[in-house]
Amino acid sequence: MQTLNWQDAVGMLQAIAKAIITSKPLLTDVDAKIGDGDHGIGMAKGMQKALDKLALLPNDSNVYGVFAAFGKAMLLSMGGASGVIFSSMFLDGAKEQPATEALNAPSFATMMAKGLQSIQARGKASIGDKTMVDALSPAVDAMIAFADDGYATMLRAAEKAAAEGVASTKAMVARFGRAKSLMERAIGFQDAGATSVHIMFAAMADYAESH
Amino acid sequence: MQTLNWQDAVGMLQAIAKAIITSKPLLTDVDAKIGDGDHGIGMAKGMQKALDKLALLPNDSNVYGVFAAFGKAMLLSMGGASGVIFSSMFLDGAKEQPATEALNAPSFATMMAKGLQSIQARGKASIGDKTMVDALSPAVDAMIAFADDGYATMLRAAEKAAAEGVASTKAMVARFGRAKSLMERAIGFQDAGATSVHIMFAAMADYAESH
Amino acid sequence: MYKKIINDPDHVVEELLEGFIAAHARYYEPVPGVNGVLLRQRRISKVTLVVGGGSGHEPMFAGFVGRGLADAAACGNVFASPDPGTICEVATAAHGGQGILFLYGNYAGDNLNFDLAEEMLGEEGIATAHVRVNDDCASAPKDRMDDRRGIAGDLFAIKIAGAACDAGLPLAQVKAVTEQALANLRSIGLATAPGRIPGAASPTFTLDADEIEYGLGIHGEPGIQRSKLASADALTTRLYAQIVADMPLSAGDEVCVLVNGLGSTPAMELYIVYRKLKAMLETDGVRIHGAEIGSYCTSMEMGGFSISLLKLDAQLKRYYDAPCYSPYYAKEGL
Amino acid sequence: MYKKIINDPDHVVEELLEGFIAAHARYYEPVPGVNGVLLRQRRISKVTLVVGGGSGHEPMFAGFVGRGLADAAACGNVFASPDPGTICEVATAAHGGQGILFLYGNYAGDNLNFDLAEEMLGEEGIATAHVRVNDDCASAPKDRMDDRRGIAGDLFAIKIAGAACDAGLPLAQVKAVTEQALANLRSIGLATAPGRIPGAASPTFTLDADEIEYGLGIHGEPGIQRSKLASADALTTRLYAQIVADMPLSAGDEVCVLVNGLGSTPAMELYIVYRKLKAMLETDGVRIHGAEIGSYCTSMEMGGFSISLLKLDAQLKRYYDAPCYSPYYAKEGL
Ligand SMILES: Nc1ncnc2c1ncn2[C@@H]1O[C@H](COP(=O)(O)OP(=O)(O)O)[C@@H](O)[C@H]1O
Ligand SMILES: Nc1ncnc2c1ncn2[C@@H]1O[C@H](COP(=O)(O)OP(=O)(O)O)[C@@H](O)[C@H]1O
Ligand SMILES: [Mg+2]
Ligand SMILES: [Mg+2]
Ligand SMILES: [Mg+2]
Ligand SMILES: [Mg+2]
Repeated sequence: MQTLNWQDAVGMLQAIAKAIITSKPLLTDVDAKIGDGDHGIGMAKGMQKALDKLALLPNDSNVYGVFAAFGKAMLLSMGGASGVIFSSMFLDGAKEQPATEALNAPSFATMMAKGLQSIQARGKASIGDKTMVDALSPAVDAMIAFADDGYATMLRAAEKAAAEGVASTKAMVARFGRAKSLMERAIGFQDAGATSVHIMFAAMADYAESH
Repeated sequence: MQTLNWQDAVGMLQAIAKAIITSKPLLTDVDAKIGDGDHGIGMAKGMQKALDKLALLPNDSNVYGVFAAFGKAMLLSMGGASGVIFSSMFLDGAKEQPATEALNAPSFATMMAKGLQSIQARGKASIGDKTMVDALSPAVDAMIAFADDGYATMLRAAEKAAAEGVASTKAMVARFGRAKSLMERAIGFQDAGATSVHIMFAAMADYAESH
Repeated sequence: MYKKIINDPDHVVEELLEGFIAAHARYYEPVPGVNGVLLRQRRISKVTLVVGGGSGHEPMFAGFVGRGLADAAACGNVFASPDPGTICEVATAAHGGQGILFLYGNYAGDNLNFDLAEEMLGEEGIATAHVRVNDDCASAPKDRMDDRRGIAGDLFAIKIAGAACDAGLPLAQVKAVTEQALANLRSIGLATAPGRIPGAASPTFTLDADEIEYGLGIHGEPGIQRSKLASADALTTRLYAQIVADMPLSAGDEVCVLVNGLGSTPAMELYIVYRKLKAMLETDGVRIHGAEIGSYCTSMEMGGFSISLLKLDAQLKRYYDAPCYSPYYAKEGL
Repeated sequence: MYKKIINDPDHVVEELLEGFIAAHARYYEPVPGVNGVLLRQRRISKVTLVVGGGSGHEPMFAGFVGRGLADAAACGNVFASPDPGTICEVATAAHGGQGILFLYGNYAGDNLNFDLAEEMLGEEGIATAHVRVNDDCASAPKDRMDDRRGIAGDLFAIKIAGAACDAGLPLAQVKAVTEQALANLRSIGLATAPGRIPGAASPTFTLDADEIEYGLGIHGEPGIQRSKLASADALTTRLYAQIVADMPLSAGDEVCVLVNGLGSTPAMELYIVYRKLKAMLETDGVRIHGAEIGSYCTSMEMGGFSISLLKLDAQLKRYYDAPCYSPYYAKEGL
């Protein structure tokens, strides 16, 4: 996969959605440890709505439109912190972009970097705060670093970076979300949102490698 | 023990009260099977109040007064079906009786028979209805039959009759109390109130045999 | 021993009432020496309504002492009728001179104790009468109405009786109106989890992970069938069918509805039940005049719910619509 | 899967609201297409109060839409903030033209979604403001007030804000009064048993037979300490001490008190807690002006309770005393 066209975008986002829906129990368990145990439910619901949206989306060839629609469907169906945060990941980097029929890897990386920026602007979380930013930020860095090597390489690198990010959250005290009231008691547990980010990048990397 | 004086009456009623208090968990379990599981709690509470009453009772030598005071303390502290029913057992046969310093076995049997009568007048239960009457009625019959053989023999006979009465309730469908809505599902379980009656007679028989 | 936020299991009722009367001191006063709750601003030129029964069903009974509701409540130990002394003290303190109607659930214990209290009050020349709530149509067949237990429908019985007292009816008529309410009232419930009596070592019954007790009583008395859990809609359909088999409803009838939680069941689930019940009533052409959804008559953390239907006639509707106020049941005038 | 009386875990909120609005149709109307509750007879010449948050805390939030209370509630999924689209729809439907105050618990999710909604409304020229309830003094130290969660004290915040709106104050002043209420409001709770989210395979946490979670949040967020169960009096003493360490009270102060059940805890236990709390306040010379005892802000069958204290000043007292009516919170005028 050299560039991402409308079909690819739909396929890749479908793969993300299915991976998250399959991981619903895992995400819920992870969130239950130090949060309120609903992360899997909210994410799966948002992904289902986004899948429904994709199924009805008219093919206008604009790749950004697919990401924006996917994010918007999440935003208007999920609620919760993750609704705004995770929808921004797809929506905020894609909205108001000029229509494109084929997205190359560097543009994709730029889109995701904008999403991350917006997430940090809204949520105020930085690296080390035990949130999904701890997975997304290194994943975006990796994408930028490997953008010239094409989708498969770039996304696998991002997936690995996200995995390391997830692992890094275990040692952290939370500064955002429900886990922050736990203070030191949160140490030893990974962040639920970061876990979702990793699952998403794994799905993207798999998709890119097989398409 | 040929006749029962004030001290004996207090001692015997104390023995009854302690036996019931000790059996609280058993009675509660029995009631839980087909009733609401509070029989042990109510009985133990009434017995504690009756014990407290006995501890403060001035010795006016009147034996009937001891039984009436015991029954009254139960009536005013227990509530529940068993409050009225079980207090009647002691109160209704003893109240409005001429003062007596020594109660012989036949008079004791008569007192208990009056109590039974009153219980049946109030509660409308007959033999076979799966209530405490199924233990008390044969016990009273046995007391009357053995009244001339003195307290020990009379009360042991009553205790045995009560035990058989308890056993007989297992085969019955309940017509009173909370178990009646169970219909056939009550079969196989003994009645809680009958169980209490047997415990009381066992305590009385033990007391008579050792005094 | 199950976790309870209490001090001493033998004193839960005294402490509960102390807290209850203090928290709502604007409305209530205690009855010295016994477990009772008395309305402060009770009217005297009307029949006095005294309710009562075992504790552990909070807010039933004390929570329905109020303007347009009961004048006083006599409170027994957990799941045990109050004793006759308590009933007499409470009734005497509340009595406004026009006689007393006792309204309580039809249980052996309550019947015996309230009867004894009525005897004692009669000896003092106080006119009394009683109505025994027997709304639970799962507790005995229709030809044995006198054997049926009272459950959450008590709420409607108190509402109607209280309004009838306030309307100035004499004792015999208040009793007649209340009996008419009961003739038109049916309830049935089911449990998903048992109650926990303070001080008791084990719950009032046990259920497997997928089991419910269908038709059970509010003290954990076993019901008419141990069934499997089903969807809210399926359970509601079954309960509704059982009520209308017992008290037929026709198109054009008007009813009041109560969906009562037994203690630990979230309001969320009660509303999901109501949603289905309403749909079925609408299908049958029955109009819902009023709906109460909440845990009004509980059973010590029991899980589950009951449904009650009160079929209205012109008179019952008028009394149902009368305003009332207690901390647990407030109705604005219409 | 825990026993729930539901149909489909993915549709509990829709079905709950359908039942809720139908049951209280005299007072409420739906907001087409989204999960919201709108007061029917809302006044238009005043600031509009919109509350909201995750579902699963019933009767909070929708149950406090009413006369003298909130004008509308935006309802999220169980334990998840409503999305910005829902908030906008609800707010727009409720808006009376004098601006909107959003009042909700201080959680990351709610903050993000309500902020986005305010952005969207601002683009349409609607004046908005928000106050985030942060009464839980166990959720962060005093120097990090902005990190504290909102729990049951929400009830008092809604009461005061609703009365301030009704008094005709402009938006900025309604906000200021509500902030003053929060400055004077502290809560803390403990759990004896976890909540159960519909569709979740396991409870929100687990506790040993003699354990409690002290200081926990209303979504089952772990508290500040896992402790042993103790007597009601001992637990209440500990919670009270923690509140007054955070918000000192002096002899002569007046407070309103809320003892809130988290779901499955019987009213009996809440009143036993109140009894002790009252005794301690009296010892400290603090006057109790009003007391609410009940399960107002629940957590899906969670066992346990919280205590909230609202320290009154003349203004807060006046707004607290204003009459209000919702099916869950009715106050007669004084
Ligand atoms: N301010 C924030 N910035 C970035 N991510 C956040 C922020 N707050 C929460 N999150 C992420 O959201 C996740 C929790 O999501 P979820 O459980 O769905 O929502 P909620 O916390 O409302 O229950 C956390 O694990 C964290 O990764
Ligand atoms: N009408 C009655 N006549 C005689 N005994 C009765 C009657 N009703 C109930 N009982 C007795 O009372 C017992 C139940 O007592 P208890 O559990 O203390 O009261 P409750 O039924 O009010 O919970 C039954 O086991 C039965 O023996
Ligand atoms: Mg969560
Ligand atoms: Mg019993
Ligand atoms: Mg009982
Ligand atoms: Mg959540």
